Amino acid sequence: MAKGDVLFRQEGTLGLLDFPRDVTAQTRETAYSAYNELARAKVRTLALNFDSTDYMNSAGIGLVISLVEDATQAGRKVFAFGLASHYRKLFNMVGLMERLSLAADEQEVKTKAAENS
Amino acid sequence: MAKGDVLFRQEGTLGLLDFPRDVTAQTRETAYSAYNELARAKVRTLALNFDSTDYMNSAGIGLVISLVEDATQAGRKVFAFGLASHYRKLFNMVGLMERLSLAADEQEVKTKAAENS
Amino acid sequence: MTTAPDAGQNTERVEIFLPSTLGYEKVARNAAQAIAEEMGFSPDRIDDLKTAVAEACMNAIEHGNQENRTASVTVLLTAASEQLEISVADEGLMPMPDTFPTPGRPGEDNRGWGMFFITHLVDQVEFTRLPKGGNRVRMIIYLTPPTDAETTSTNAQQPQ
Amino acid sequence: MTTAPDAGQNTERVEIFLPSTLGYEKVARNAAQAIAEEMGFSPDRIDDLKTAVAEACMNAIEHGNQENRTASVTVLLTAASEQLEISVADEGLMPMPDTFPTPGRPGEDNRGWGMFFITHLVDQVEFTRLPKGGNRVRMIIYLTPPTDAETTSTNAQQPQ
Ligand SMILES: Nc1ncnc2c1ncn2[C@@H]1O[C@H](COP(=O)(O)OP(=O)(O)O)[C@@H](O)[C@H]1O
Ligand SMILES: Nc1ncnc2c1ncn2[C@@H]1O[C@H](COP(=O)(O)OP(=O)(O)O)[C@@H](O)[C@H]1O
Repeated sequence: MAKGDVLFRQEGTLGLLDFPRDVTAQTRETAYSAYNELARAKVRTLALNFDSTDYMNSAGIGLVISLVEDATQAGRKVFAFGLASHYRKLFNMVGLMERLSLAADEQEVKTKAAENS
Repeated sequence: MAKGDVLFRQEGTLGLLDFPRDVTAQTRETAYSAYNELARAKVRTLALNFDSTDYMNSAGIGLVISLVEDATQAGRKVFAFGLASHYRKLFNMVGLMERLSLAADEQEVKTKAAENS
Repeated sequence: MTTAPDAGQNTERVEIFLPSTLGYEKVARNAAQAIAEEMGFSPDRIDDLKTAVAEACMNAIEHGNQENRTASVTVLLTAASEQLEISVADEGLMPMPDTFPTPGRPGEDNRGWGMFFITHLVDQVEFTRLPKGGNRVRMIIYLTPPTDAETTSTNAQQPQ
Repeated sequence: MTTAPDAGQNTERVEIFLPSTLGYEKVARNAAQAIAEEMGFSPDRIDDLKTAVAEACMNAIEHGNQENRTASVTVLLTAASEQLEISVADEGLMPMPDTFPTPGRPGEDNRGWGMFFITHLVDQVEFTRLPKGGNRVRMIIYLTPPTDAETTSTNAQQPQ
């Protein structure tokens, strides 16, 4: 029972990952293929869009940690936006908040990415 | 297990009933006492505010029918606003849509009530 | 009470026992929502289903089980590839009538719309008085809904 | 399996049997939400509970029952005036370990945060290997939550 794919968009040196409604172990495959496309395109900023997400389990959060680790090691700056307050709390509990910056929305990410490009 | 009371507000000849999150048989008592206050104050327009409502069962809908019938018989014009699309559908199924007018929001009700005063 | 999976190869079954206390119909309503969302039903149809399930459970609690603390309501949710079936059974302390009254009882706060909603909001519905006692309402919604004509003319059945 | 109401005078009990298929943890999560809302828990605490319940059910499905179609997950929700207890039991095809590994397994998509969430998001939690086989996670949340100090230091218990 999977629920949607991760999609990617590129705008200059900014890469966006649009997460689906459910972020679980089943999200792994499309998350990595979308991320790999952005990595190949050598984006300098990675933005994780959780606007559509309303269910994230521990496997989904583990997946986000893996993506953020990879992006950080490759020298990318990572943003997240659209996170419901419960998931901000969980991200904080697992230490993700120290490895990414929250943005209010896509517009703010674009402004900040421009500073990083 | 009840969930909140019906509150009333009066603005000139407009009376508003603010419905709670759950509208069920348990809503009866506060709905009638709020309605009776407005009736005593001789309001000419009655507005049912469902902004906070996310659960309405058949008993709650029966209660709304009763209030609307009473108001109509007393010559009051009845509006409703804040209804989720599912409940607009149910109101339509039970014939309520022919006995009340939908308004977009409280502001629209006030404008229309002014025309009716 | 057995919990073996349904005989059908592609069906999954959830079994829920609710206390006969008003309010607990929401547990079944939320459970049905979770499964219907996983199956990919549209938000509108899920809202319809939630109302039908809540009304069937309320009736089981209030009428069939007379809100008796020792009676429970059994809800079976069976998901197949193309349909979701939900059956709600009570212990029949009050048997279901042979025919249901016209919806809306003026003078009694216009109660009596529950059965009307149940029969109009799902694709198929069947009311049964169980041989060993108890009433059961079986409701089915299809991922590909039948046409309107079929829905309104053939769905409602009185208890046999 | 009996469905008699709990011995306690002021408790209500819901019993749910889930198939061992990933995704069905959401049925228990939604059911817990319905009861917690009725009891008046705050939205934040309900979110915490939903995550804990979903993780416990996922573990029962994935680990305890090895996603085996013939095994089921039993979820008991017991509402008292001041607390909601939820127990999740599986059939123990894989027994729970004595100690849980450090959360987060790099190289394995950082899996392994489920137990961490369960122990940190509810007020009390107990892991038990049942004598007749099967693993059980019992979680309690209180309407009036204990202070932070109590919560973080005394809640986690390994299986006995
Ligand atoms: N599960 C049931 N067991 C016994 N009687 C039932 C059951 N469900 C419905 N009924 C009967 O059918 C009538 C109509 O039900 P319904 O349309 O849901 O309205 P209401 O519950 O408001 O009366 C009930 O008043 C009751 O007499
Ligand atoms: N119900 C269970 N039955 C058997 N083993 C379990 C159960 N719950 C947890 N475990 C064990 O504990 C480990 C950690 O669980 P968890 O923190 O939820 O992470 P994950 O499920 O991602 O591995 C699991 O990998 C499993 O070995």
